[in-house]
Amino acid sequence: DWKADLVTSGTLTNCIDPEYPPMEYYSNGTSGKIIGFDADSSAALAKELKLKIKQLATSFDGLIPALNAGRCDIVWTALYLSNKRLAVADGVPYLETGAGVVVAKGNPKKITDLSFSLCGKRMAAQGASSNEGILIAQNKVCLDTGKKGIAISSYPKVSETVGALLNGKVDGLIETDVGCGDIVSKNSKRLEVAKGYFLGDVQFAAYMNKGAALTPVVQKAVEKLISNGTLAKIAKRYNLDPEKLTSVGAPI
Amino acid sequence: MDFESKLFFEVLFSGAFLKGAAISLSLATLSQFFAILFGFFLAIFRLGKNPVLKSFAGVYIWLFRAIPALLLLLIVWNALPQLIPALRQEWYSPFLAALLALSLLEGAYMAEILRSSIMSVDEGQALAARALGMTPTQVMRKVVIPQLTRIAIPPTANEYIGMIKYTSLASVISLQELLTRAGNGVSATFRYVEYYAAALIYYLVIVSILMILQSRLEKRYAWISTTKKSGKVSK
Amino acid sequence: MDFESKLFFEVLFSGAFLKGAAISLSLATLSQFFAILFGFFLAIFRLGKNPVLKSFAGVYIWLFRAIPALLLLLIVWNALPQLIPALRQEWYSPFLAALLALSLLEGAYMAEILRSSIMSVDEGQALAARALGMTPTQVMRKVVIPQLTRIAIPPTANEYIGMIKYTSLASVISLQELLTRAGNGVSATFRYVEYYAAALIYYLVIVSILMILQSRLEKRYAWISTTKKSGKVSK
Amino acid sequence: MDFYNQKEREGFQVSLIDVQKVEKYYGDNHILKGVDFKINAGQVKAIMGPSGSGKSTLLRLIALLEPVHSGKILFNGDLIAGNSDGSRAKPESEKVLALRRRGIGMVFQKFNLFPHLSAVENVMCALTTVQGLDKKDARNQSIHMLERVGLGDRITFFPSELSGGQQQRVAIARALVLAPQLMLFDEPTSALDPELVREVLKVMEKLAEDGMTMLVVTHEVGFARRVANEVLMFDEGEIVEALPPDQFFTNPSHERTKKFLEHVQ
Amino acid sequence: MDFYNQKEREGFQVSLIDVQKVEKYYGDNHILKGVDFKINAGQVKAIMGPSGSGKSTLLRLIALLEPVHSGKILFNGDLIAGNSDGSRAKPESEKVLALRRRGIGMVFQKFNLFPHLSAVENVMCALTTVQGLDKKDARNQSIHMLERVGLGDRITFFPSELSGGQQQRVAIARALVLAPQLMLFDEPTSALDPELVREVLKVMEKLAEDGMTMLVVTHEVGFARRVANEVLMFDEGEIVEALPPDQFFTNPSHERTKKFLEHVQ
Ligand SMILES: Nc1ncnc2c1ncn2[C@@H]1O[C@H](COP(=O)(O)OP(=O)(O)OP(=O)(O)O)[C@@H](O)[C@H]1O
Ligand SMILES: Nc1ncnc2c1ncn2[C@@H]1O[C@H](COP(=O)(O)OP(=O)(O)OP(=O)(O)O)[C@@H](O)[C@H]1O
Ligand SMILES: [Mg+2]
Ligand SMILES: [Mg+2]
Repeated sequence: DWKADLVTSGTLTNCIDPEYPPMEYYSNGTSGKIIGFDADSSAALAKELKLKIKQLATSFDGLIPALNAGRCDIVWTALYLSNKRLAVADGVPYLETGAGVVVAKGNPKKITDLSFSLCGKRMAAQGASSNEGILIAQNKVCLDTGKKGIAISSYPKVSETVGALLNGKVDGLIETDVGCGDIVSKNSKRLEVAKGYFLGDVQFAAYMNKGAALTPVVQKAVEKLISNGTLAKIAKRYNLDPEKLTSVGAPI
Repeated sequence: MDFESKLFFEVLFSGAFLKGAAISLSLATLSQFFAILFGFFLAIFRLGKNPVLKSFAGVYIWLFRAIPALLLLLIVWNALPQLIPALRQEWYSPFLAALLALSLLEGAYMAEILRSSIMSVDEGQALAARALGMTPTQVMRKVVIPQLTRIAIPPTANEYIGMIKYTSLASVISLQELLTRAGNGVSATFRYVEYYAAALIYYLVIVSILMILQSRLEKRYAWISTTKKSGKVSK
Repeated sequence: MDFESKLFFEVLFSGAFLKGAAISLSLATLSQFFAILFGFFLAIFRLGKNPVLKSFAGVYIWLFRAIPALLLLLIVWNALPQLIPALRQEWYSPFLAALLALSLLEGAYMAEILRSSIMSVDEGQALAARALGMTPTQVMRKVVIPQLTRIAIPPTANEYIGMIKYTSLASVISLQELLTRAGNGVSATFRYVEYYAAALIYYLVIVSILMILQSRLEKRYAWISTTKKSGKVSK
Repeated sequence: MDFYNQKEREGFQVSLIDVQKVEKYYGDNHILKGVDFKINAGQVKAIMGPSGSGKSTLLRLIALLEPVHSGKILFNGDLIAGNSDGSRAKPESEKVLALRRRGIGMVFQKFNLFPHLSAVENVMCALTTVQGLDKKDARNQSIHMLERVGLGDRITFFPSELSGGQQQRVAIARALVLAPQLMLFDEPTSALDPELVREVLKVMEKLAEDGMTMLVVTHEVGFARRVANEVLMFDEGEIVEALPPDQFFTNPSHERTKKFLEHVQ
Repeated sequence: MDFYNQKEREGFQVSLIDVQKVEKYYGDNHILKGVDFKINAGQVKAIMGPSGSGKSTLLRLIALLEPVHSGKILFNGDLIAGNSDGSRAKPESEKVLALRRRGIGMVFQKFNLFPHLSAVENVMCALTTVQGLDKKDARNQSIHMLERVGLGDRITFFPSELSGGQQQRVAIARALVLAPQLMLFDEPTSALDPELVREVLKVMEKLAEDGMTMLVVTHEVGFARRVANEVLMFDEGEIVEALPPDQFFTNPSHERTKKFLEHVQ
């Protein structure tokens, strides 16, 4: 019985790292409610399961240890779905996303795609993200084809990559399209999203412990929340494209 | 990006920052207190003759100087309750877990500081005190500790101030102190100048108060008769 | 989640970890070296009679003890190049920026440690050395420094070991050292036990080596004639 | 070794302290090579001898500040150091020693004042800590003792603010104020000015008259003559001669003593 | 104040050191109250006086270890401390003082040996650092000097491993090895055993014979008689009497001296 396994009976505890608007952040910057697409969606999930929601703010390195140790039931905080992660945890995808590039206003370095226009450029990425992986792979392609490589600098938080771009340390930063939109909306005078062709083939997922009784329950509930339009409403609230909600509760 | 002073003052006097500072300060103070306690006994063990205690202290200091705080915090918060069921209760809060981890860790550092302070007390001092019939405990309390304190104050103040900033690591076990709050704000708004400037003000105030306390303590331990006005302390 | 020893060993001997450890170690070593240098002069200034230098040292120590490392790193990396165009060049790498920030910061801490060590040297020592005709510099080099070293070794070793772990903060300016590498590995795979265990092994090895060096240094500064076999050091 | 020839005072027949075949090593250095003597209650013995001969070491052993290697020391007939058969001894716990030490006072060659306490606090310190006196009584006694050594106007000064002579006088007051059964003095006047030496020696003479048992390492011939019941000549870790002062200073039998006395007188 | 009556040796007419109206305060304490005297090259003067009278302070001032408040000190006719008009003086820079100090050696009441250096390194230290001798020569000279004070077998020992007497002898060797023009001794033998006192005093006598100018705080009457050209009686920060030793010890005029000598002799 999955209800017996809850950390606190009658409550769904979500470990969340509230440093990634519009997905999760504090309502007034440093305090107040944790809001954002993930926060609201997990709350909707709890409601669907007839539970109370508890958002447990935990910085990134502590998320999965807390899940494993039974400090929380679920980690719903804008984590990508990947095979490596699925080897140790159950994932339920909920939103499609893709990489975008933010550049200085006017795109002076002419970054138009995630392939050869990056060669010879200086790019910032959040460390160990899939986006960083894209840069590393493209760097190899650049070098293999005799072009200049990409100078990649990795920062722990998105806000620091923005700082590096604003201070001219890099020519562009790579971030999920969701993140890109948020960054530009807050720095509209100086930054813009690079236009051109960009990939869109990754998904955000909520994670549960491997083999948890909760996993199929969450999977079913998320499917329902997507089909009944609850998540679409939340997406609109945060200027996200409801089209990107995954219709298939695919790989686990 | 211009400096938005309105945002700055808002942040500076926000409840979240005040609460964050209170958590930093109380966590650091308690951790440092217990660390001094642990560290003192570890130092005594290491300088003493009992081989079991001596090697225990040696291994402890070795291990806890090596282990990164982040890792120890994760262990204390996530792994320990699996071994000790009592810790799964509500009362075992992130604050308590952080207090445990930071005290254990800092204890190893304080042990080394106190060991060197004890060594700096002249041997003749303990000899004279023992000759007066004091027990080892009395020698410690009446003669060695007052003298080592003088030497130990500045490095201990160092550790304490460092600890106040170190508490930010506890965000990994969902404790939200000052610097974590600032980081949250920056992530939400990308206005790092205002948020970090506000945090810096807090740190400057806290450190100023501590440094005043430190210099008062040091004066108290200067061992000059207070009746004298012009203190000639040539060096 | 079982412990996957294959992954553990892979990580342990991976180039990324080795490189990360090399960065931690070299950054910590260089920062500590410069910090001792700065700190020494700051300590001398603070103990000296020149009022300008004295208050400069006081303000420096106050400010740099208060400022969080994270913030100073961001300032040195992002703000400083805006003031000093030369720093916008390629050669101003994250490593150099981190070295600058950590040396400046740690200098304030070392100043306090060295000040207390200098104070612990008996006044009669400088008196006798001056009477032999030594200049203030010679008194420092030949008499005070060798004696303060003994007292300063344990807290300095503390700082150095702390510094090795502190270098992980430099990840905010895109320097990827040991703990950052481990964190990256964890976020890519969620396999934190293996990654952090591998990092811990590195730290244990590094700290063991440092502690051996420390105890060698301390023996060298025990001031007992080496000809004697049974060292009686009663306390 | 039967060179004992003590003026035994009436009423004091028990040996207060009895040192038997005591040996001491520092590493491989053989410092004390079988030291043997006793002091009856009320007696005063003086020790003379060259530097490095082990005089201070012997006093530290009697004060139980260091363990004997072998041999034994009896205080009031009780074994306080070493094994009863005089064989190689194991060090005792410090707590036991602290209790045994309480009848014995010691004044050091170097003063070893507590730098963090003022003159009067140095003297009070043991009274309040060890004897459990209340602060006011302890303070009064201490001030009185400081006045006796001529430091009535320096009671609130810290050691670092006192001249060498003043420091040594505080150290002596600190030991005397505990009024122990046996007093050990390790060259108590060697850092004092002649004027003050006499004052301090007067205090010590008064103590002797009041029946205090004392063992004094000193090179003050006058003092030894007036006060000591016996003078021990100490050389290279051994007592080479023990005589009443008259005989010791005028007609010593040992070569070593004769040579030594040339320098003293 | 014309109580100077020096046995001036032929060939030495210049005052090597000339102390004029020197005053010194510690905070509000008036320690030296106008001290006035000179020593010609080759002369030896002894200072006697009670504890706390300021003898050590005077020596520290002459050794330029502390600034004078007012008054002046001339060395070889050159002003080394104070203003030429004797008015209130500002402290000099330590670098200048270090150079001026090089002709003056000092031995302290407390030994102040460097604990991190062995006996021979303590003695060598100034030879290599200040005089720039090469290590081998410095070592040889130092060993020689240690042998002269009877420590040939202790050269590699550290201060903490030496007895009080042994430490003081190292301190004396360390000062003597620099062979300065003027030697200041602050009770150099007060912590030494009688036997060794004689040895050390012999060294000092030899120095005096070789023409060394010396100022010695001492209570060794024999030494003062044999070696000093004049003995100064010091009390409460003033020289109250200055006489050739014969007269000083047999027929002093000042009350204070008479009283003091009662204790010494
Ligand atoms: N803690 C110690 N470790 C090793 N050797 C020591 C120690 N203390 C004393 N000694 C040695 O023991 C010998 C005797 O020293 P002690 O201080 O007892 O002599 P002393 O007769 O008191 O001499 P003095 O008159 O110079 O004080 C000396 O040679 C000294 O080097
Ligand atoms: N650094 C100091 N600060 C304040 N007062 C001091 C200091 N040094 C010495 N005094 C005071 O100055 C006076 C003279 O001290 P000084 O050491 O010169 O006397 P002294 O004649 O050498 O005595 P002794 O024979 O006991 O060594 C003493 O009363 C002492 O308290
Ligand atoms: Mg001795
Ligand atoms: Mg003196």
